[in-house]
Amino acid sequence: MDYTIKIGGAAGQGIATIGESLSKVFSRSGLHLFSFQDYESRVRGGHNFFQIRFSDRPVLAPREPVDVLVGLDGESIPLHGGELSDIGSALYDPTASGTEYGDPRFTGVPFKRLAVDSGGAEVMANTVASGAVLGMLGMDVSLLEAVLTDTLSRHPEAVEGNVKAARAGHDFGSNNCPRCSFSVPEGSGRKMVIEGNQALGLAAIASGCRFYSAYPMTPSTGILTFLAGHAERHGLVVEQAEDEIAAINMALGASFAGVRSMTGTSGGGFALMVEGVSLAGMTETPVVIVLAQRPGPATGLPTRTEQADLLYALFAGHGEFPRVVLAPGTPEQAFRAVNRAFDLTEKYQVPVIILTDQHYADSTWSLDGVDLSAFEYTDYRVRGDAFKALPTYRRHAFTETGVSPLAVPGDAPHVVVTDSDEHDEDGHLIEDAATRARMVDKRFLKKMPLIRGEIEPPLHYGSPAPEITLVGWGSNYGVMKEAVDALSASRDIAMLHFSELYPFPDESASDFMDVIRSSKHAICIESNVSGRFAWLARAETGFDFKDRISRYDGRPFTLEGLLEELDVYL
Amino acid sequence: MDYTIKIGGAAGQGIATIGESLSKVFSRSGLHLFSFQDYESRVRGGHNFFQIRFSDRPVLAPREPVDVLVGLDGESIPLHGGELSDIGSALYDPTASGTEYGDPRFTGVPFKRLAVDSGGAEVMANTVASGAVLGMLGMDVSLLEAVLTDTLSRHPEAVEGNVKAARAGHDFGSNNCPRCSFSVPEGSGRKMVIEGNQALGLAAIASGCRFYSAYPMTPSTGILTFLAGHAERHGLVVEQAEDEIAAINMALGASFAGVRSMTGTSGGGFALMVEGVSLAGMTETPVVIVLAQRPGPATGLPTRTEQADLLYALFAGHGEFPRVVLAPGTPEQAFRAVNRAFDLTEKYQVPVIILTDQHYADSTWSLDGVDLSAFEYTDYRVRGDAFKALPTYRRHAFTETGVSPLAVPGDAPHVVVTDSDEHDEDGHLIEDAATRARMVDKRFLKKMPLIRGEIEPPLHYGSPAPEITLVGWGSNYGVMKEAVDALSASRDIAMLHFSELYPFPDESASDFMDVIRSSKHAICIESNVSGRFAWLARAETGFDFKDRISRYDGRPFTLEGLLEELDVYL
Amino acid sequence: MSTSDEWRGQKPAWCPGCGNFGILTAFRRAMVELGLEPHRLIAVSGIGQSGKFPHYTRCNTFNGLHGRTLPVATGIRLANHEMPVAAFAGDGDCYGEGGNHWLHAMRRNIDVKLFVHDNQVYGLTKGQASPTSVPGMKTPTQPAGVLADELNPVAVAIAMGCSFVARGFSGDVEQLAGLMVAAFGHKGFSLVDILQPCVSFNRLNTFEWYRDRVYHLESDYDPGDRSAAYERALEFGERIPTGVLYRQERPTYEDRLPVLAGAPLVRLPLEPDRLTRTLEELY
Amino acid sequence: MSTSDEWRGQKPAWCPGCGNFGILTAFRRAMVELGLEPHRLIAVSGIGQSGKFPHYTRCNTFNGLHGRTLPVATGIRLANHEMPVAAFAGDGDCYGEGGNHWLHAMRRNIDVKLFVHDNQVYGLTKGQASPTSVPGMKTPTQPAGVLADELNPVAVAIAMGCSFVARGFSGDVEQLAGLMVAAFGHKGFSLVDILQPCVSFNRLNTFEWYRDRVYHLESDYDPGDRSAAYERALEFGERIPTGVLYRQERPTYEDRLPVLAGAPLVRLPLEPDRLTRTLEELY
Ligand SMILES: Cc1ncc(C[n+]2csc(CCOP(=O)(O)OP(=O)(O)O)c2C)c(N)n1
Ligand SMILES: Cc1ncc(C[n+]2csc(CCOP(=O)(O)OP(=O)(O)O)c2C)c(N)n1
Ligand code: SF4
Ligand code: SF4
Ligand SMILES: [Mg+2]
Ligand SMILES: [Mg+2]
Repeated sequence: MDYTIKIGGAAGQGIATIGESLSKVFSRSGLHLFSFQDYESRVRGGHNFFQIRFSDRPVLAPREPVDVLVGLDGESIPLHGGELSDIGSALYDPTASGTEYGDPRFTGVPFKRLAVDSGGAEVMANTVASGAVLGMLGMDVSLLEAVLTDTLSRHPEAVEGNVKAARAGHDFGSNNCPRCSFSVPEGSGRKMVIEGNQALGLAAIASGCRFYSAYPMTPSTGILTFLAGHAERHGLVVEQAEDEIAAINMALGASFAGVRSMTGTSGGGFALMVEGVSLAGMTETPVVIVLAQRPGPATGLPTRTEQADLLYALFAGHGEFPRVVLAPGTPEQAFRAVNRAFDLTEKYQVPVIILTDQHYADSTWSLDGVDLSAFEYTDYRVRGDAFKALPTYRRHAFTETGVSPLAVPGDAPHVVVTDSDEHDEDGHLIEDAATRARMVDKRFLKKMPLIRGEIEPPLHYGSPAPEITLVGWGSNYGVMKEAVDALSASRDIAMLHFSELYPFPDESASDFMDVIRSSKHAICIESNVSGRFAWLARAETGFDFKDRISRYDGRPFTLEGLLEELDVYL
Repeated sequence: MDYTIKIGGAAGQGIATIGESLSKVFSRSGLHLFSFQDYESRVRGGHNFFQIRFSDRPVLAPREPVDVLVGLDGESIPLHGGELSDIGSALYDPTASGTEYGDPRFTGVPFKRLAVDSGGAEVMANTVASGAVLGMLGMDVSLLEAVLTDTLSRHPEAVEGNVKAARAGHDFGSNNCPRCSFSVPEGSGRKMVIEGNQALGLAAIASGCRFYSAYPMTPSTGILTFLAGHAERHGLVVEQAEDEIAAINMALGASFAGVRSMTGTSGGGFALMVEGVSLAGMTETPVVIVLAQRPGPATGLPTRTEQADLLYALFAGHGEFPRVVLAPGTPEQAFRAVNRAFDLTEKYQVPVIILTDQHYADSTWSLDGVDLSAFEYTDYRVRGDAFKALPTYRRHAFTETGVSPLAVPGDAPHVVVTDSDEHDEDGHLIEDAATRARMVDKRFLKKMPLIRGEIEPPLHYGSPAPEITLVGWGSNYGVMKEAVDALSASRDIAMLHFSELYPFPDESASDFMDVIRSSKHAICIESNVSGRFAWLARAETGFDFKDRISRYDGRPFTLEGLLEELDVYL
Repeated sequence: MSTSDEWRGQKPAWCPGCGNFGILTAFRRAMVELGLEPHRLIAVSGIGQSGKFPHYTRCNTFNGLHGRTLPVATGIRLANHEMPVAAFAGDGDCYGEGGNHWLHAMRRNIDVKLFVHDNQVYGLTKGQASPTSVPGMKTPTQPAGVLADELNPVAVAIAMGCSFVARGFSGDVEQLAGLMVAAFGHKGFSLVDILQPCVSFNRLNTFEWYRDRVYHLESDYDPGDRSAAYERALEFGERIPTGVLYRQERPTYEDRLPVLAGAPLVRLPLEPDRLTRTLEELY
Repeated sequence: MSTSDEWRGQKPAWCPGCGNFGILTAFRRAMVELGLEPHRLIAVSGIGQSGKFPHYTRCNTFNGLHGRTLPVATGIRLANHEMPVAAFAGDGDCYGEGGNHWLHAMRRNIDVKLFVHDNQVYGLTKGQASPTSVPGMKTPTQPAGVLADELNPVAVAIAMGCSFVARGFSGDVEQLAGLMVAAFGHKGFSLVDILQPCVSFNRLNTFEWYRDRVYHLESDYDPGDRSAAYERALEFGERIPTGVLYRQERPTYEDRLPVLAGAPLVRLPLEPDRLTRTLEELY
């Protein structure tokens, strides 16, 4: 069983509410799901959709055929009617579309009228829609009732009407879809639903983050909202800064004062943080930066997806200093990436950038749960009595590893001094060549190999010695993995997924470059036009990807779309 | 003949004045010269020096042995006394150093007293020093007198005293340097002296630049000062912006309104321009950006030199769009680079970055003159009647080349519309995938090969099929060329100097990669720690430079220093 | 001469009922009243609901980055000081991201007309607090309410010596159109801060909220008195004055720049010969 | 308790005679008077001659980027609101490059003490005009003289409702030390704009120029009167008042932030168990 539901409508019509309710129903039933969103940069009107795929097996990527289409606006049927699968059916609102479609696959539903007639109110039309979908699927309405009761816990007066609307919709869906032949099996155990951005926020809290400063920018705003909403409970300060320059400098100030801190933005805001990234490099102040990519240049397509900022992230900031760039593609990878980001930034005192994109940020996945014990926490800072016990203290002392003691100012009579100018071990500015060279050796040459040693090789999935190797990174994880699954029966195929991009994994410590070099086709799959990763790989390994699949229209790869592109190699 | 003069002193003591006077004397005598400066980030005190090398043959790089050392402060002799050549002599001020040195190579000169005694004033001590140097060199003092008269043309009352001081110094130098055995031949024709930053400013004016906005930042400030000083004469607006963000956005505004515009900064300021670079990419607004490198990260060593920002410049800005990166190493290369920058940015409507560094910016060279007819000027814009004659106008029209007509708003009843959001041909914002993809094709895929076709291969100098090839870029031109000259007699050696870095020169259109690949040692010479160019070259060609020479203490390569490093390959 | 139709642009993507529609109506009316033609105006905007404004009328347009309207507008004026330039910004855009440019544009007195769509909230990014949001207002990113005091744009503008400071209300199209005409009539930097209800995200400062409070400055009010203007500017609570709060004649930046005394830069011919003298200075 | 010697730092690289020396003397005096110990203060600075300040005394120091003192200082205060934080900035640094942060730090009323070394010029980069440079002043980058009007920092601060606004003069060490003590005594954001002669680049606003003009605010001057304060703040010409121009008690940002009601962030223990509830919300 592997069904896709698409809910289309204008901004402001609440399609996300329908999507979220249905997602909860599926996940609480123990089913696996993956959803993603397609929306315009406006608040009301236009045409958006929310697409949920659910199954009794794990699902990780968008598919094209739609099994249930719900159209709240007039554009849904004309735009997406053709996407219906062989067994697919659509519900649409005849009032919104202004016409009745003759096609038997499309059923007109007077959502608002049903809501009112059932004893609810017009605004509950979306609940009718959710109920109708469950009816079509042959699923029990009680699941939705429970979800509504929970979601509306702060508005108990609204529960009854919504439950009635849900039932009315369910009845309609059950009785008015003659073609419907869906069969949804029982799932096992309840699951949670988590959005990409929520996973990042959660992992930051679990990693001991105490400070998050940011300026709103799609698609990173979800992190800000999530953390702001949970700040009091978890003892975080979440600060909306006046601009992104302030955001990163605040994060550095908080880090200097002794707490783990993070900031997040998208490409345009990251541009404004670039000088701060370099400042983190020079002052060796830990900081985690989430860069959520969207299509550029400039404002570009603010609500769409792209992977064009890899090299931008890699070289942002003047001068030379080590950094780490991670690119998780799923919530589980994000938990690990954020946790490692905090660990690495505190251990080596270098900035760590987490590269995501809109497709990751706004998608949701079902999870059995989150294993909090998997989060590691080592406090590398010198504080309190340990700091007091030091006979002397030099913030930028030369050491074997290049890493100097990072102390919490105020905790001991020693002073903690750092400088954006080149400085001596004490942190005071210098002009001489010898100290400069030693500081570069310390910051760059000594730390770099140690950091590289921490980086994990790409995930190798599929055939151990593949003929065809799909190579990619970040949010393309799911679609690549499913493509491998789809083709494994007939083909010797594998995926190498990089979620740790820089320092580039050491090819002498793992066999991934052998896999690539010995594949007949090593195909680099990226959501950008120029092949940023392919370029990086060539710079680091000399390997030149002759085969590349690119998508750069702002939309994510779908399983069918990728399989079609792969066809020429099969 | 190839002598080096070093003038050492504290900031504020006027060593640059001495250096500039002597430079004019030499260049007006028809001699060739190269000078560079070493100074601290302070206004008074500390220790700086100004070093001039002059010869009857062209000279292009710093050398280490000093023939005449002038010390105005107490530190010059202890710091630089050991640098004297076999025939070298030093003058120092015994009052400033507080001691008299026994060494016969060091002569104490009471600069101030001589100034006063000769009928001048204490402030003319520097003129005494200049005169003394000429005396030691056996050169005529009348040359200096003429220079003083010209330089002081706005203060005629000061000329007489200075001339007297010059003569007194000259007498002293002629009579008190028993070891002096210099012999300076006649040069031919007068020459001019030009500083790196002046060459950039001059070329901008000659290329039709009408607008320069910048925020002061060493080592780019010289461009701002030069252009501000010449703005009225040449019809330019030179605007000191409130910050670098404003600087680049003003330049883009001016360019949109129809004039050629430029901005300049260093690494930290460029960080703040990064979003604007991306805006130029999206709106296809021409702009030239000078990025004058200094050692980073962050504030680093503000008055020193480094070449660490190549990849930073190359990937600055989110999203994908073409750009050009040029890196001149001499004034002549700068004339050409700036002129080409304006031509390419206007022709292809992509940002062009000129990468220099402090060593280039603050150095001076002698030139026979500037051939103004070598500057090319093609106006690619649609203006006035030509614009009026267009039946319709679409700012971002799809064309064969990807280049759309760039019109001057106001000149015709058509409106000119552009947007930082993804847009249609008219410049209005869009959301659909198809237009997005076509715009990327237009901006990136169509233009990129055309721009690449314009890029010149590196300059190949020396042996046509060398065993040893020195590969480098930007300001290392002079020192590499002189190293080739020094070793050519005994070795099969050549240099490949890249002054056009991106798009990377097409290896199929020229034989430079063959030269590199067939050399026994292809040595990449860069003023940075990690080998930014070497990395770029590998990404673009797959070639991995096994041999690299790096300097990253903030100081330029000297000829002797480079030759010593090359020794292991010989 | 122009007609309202000539100033009609793309179909607005604003929410139905948004205060921005009133601004658009007032603007088109003002343009017709001024007799400006669409190709003889350059509109600059940033990013936000306000940033879309120029697309919804029709004129030369540079829709640039969030927060960066004023430097772009300044560059345009310096390159062509014969073209009128209007800048459209949001409150977040102008007083948040672009606050520094705002201060310095006022210092320069560059002849740009700045219209701030002040909805006291971040509209396009869905409801976060802006610099003018009222303290205590709860938003998804300020769940405990806005903690900082609100910025009073007209008071700061007067303290900066901004040469034309007005406040309008998008629900009072007639007055607003008049303020726009006055701003274009003024020689120098002109700020019109426009109270603009955001019906989707600002539940506090609604049309009603504004309507209950706004009043026109008295007909005998003297906008030339800086101290009085400052006092009136501080009035933002139970009563909110609208109209021209402050106005001062002083030379514009363009007037003060010697090189702009003649034709605009964009009309100057290339004169390479002048370089001969500059070169001579280097010998 | 501390002694002046404990507050002695690196040898200053300022020009002999620079007004910064007076600020340094006043600061060390104020620290001793306040009984602060060097490790119990965090100094933040930007880039410029003023940016070097913390190196020339001795205390915890974050010498960050040009223009970015205030966000760094804000981050520090939020992470540890038990530590006093002083920010040292130049006029270019604070009102030019960093103008936006300045506006918003005042809005927040974050408890940071800001000392602006206002020499009305860019010192470290050798004499370009700053936002407070007097119109007409000629510099290498303003050969026709400064064309924009100068920014009046204290007037803008008062318009922003900054909770403590003072003006000092580096030639009046005694008063200046007192203003510093008062700034530290005030709860909330405190601006002390310090007139600081630059003997190398500012030939207009010299020691004498300032000395001829400055006078202490009368002993009965009431800094609680915002309108009067605004009037006095505008006085910058023949006569320039020094002292505390404006002062207002209002809650600091730290006070308003619910999560800072208890121990500072830097002291909070890791409590992963609290996440169980947050996770439950996702089912
Ligand atoms: C550098 C940058 N940061 C953030 C954003 C995201 N962003 C777009 S509009 C906006 C705020 C909009 O608020 P406002 O300026 O008040 O305009 P409104 O939508 O309310 O008219 C933000 C934060 C951006 N586009 N660029
Ligand atoms: C982003 C950035 N731009 C420019 C500079 C160069 N810079 C250093 S100090 C300075 C101005 C100094 O003036 P001010 O802030 O008034 O300090 P002062 O030296 O006068 O004390 C500038 C422009 C820089 N360091 N960083
Ligand atoms: S979100 Fe607010 S400001 Fe934006 S269009 Fe809607 S109502 Fe207007
Ligand atoms: S340049 Fe001016 S401000 Fe800087 S140290 Fe010298 S006198 Fe002081
Ligand atoms: Mg707004
Ligand atoms: Mg200053």
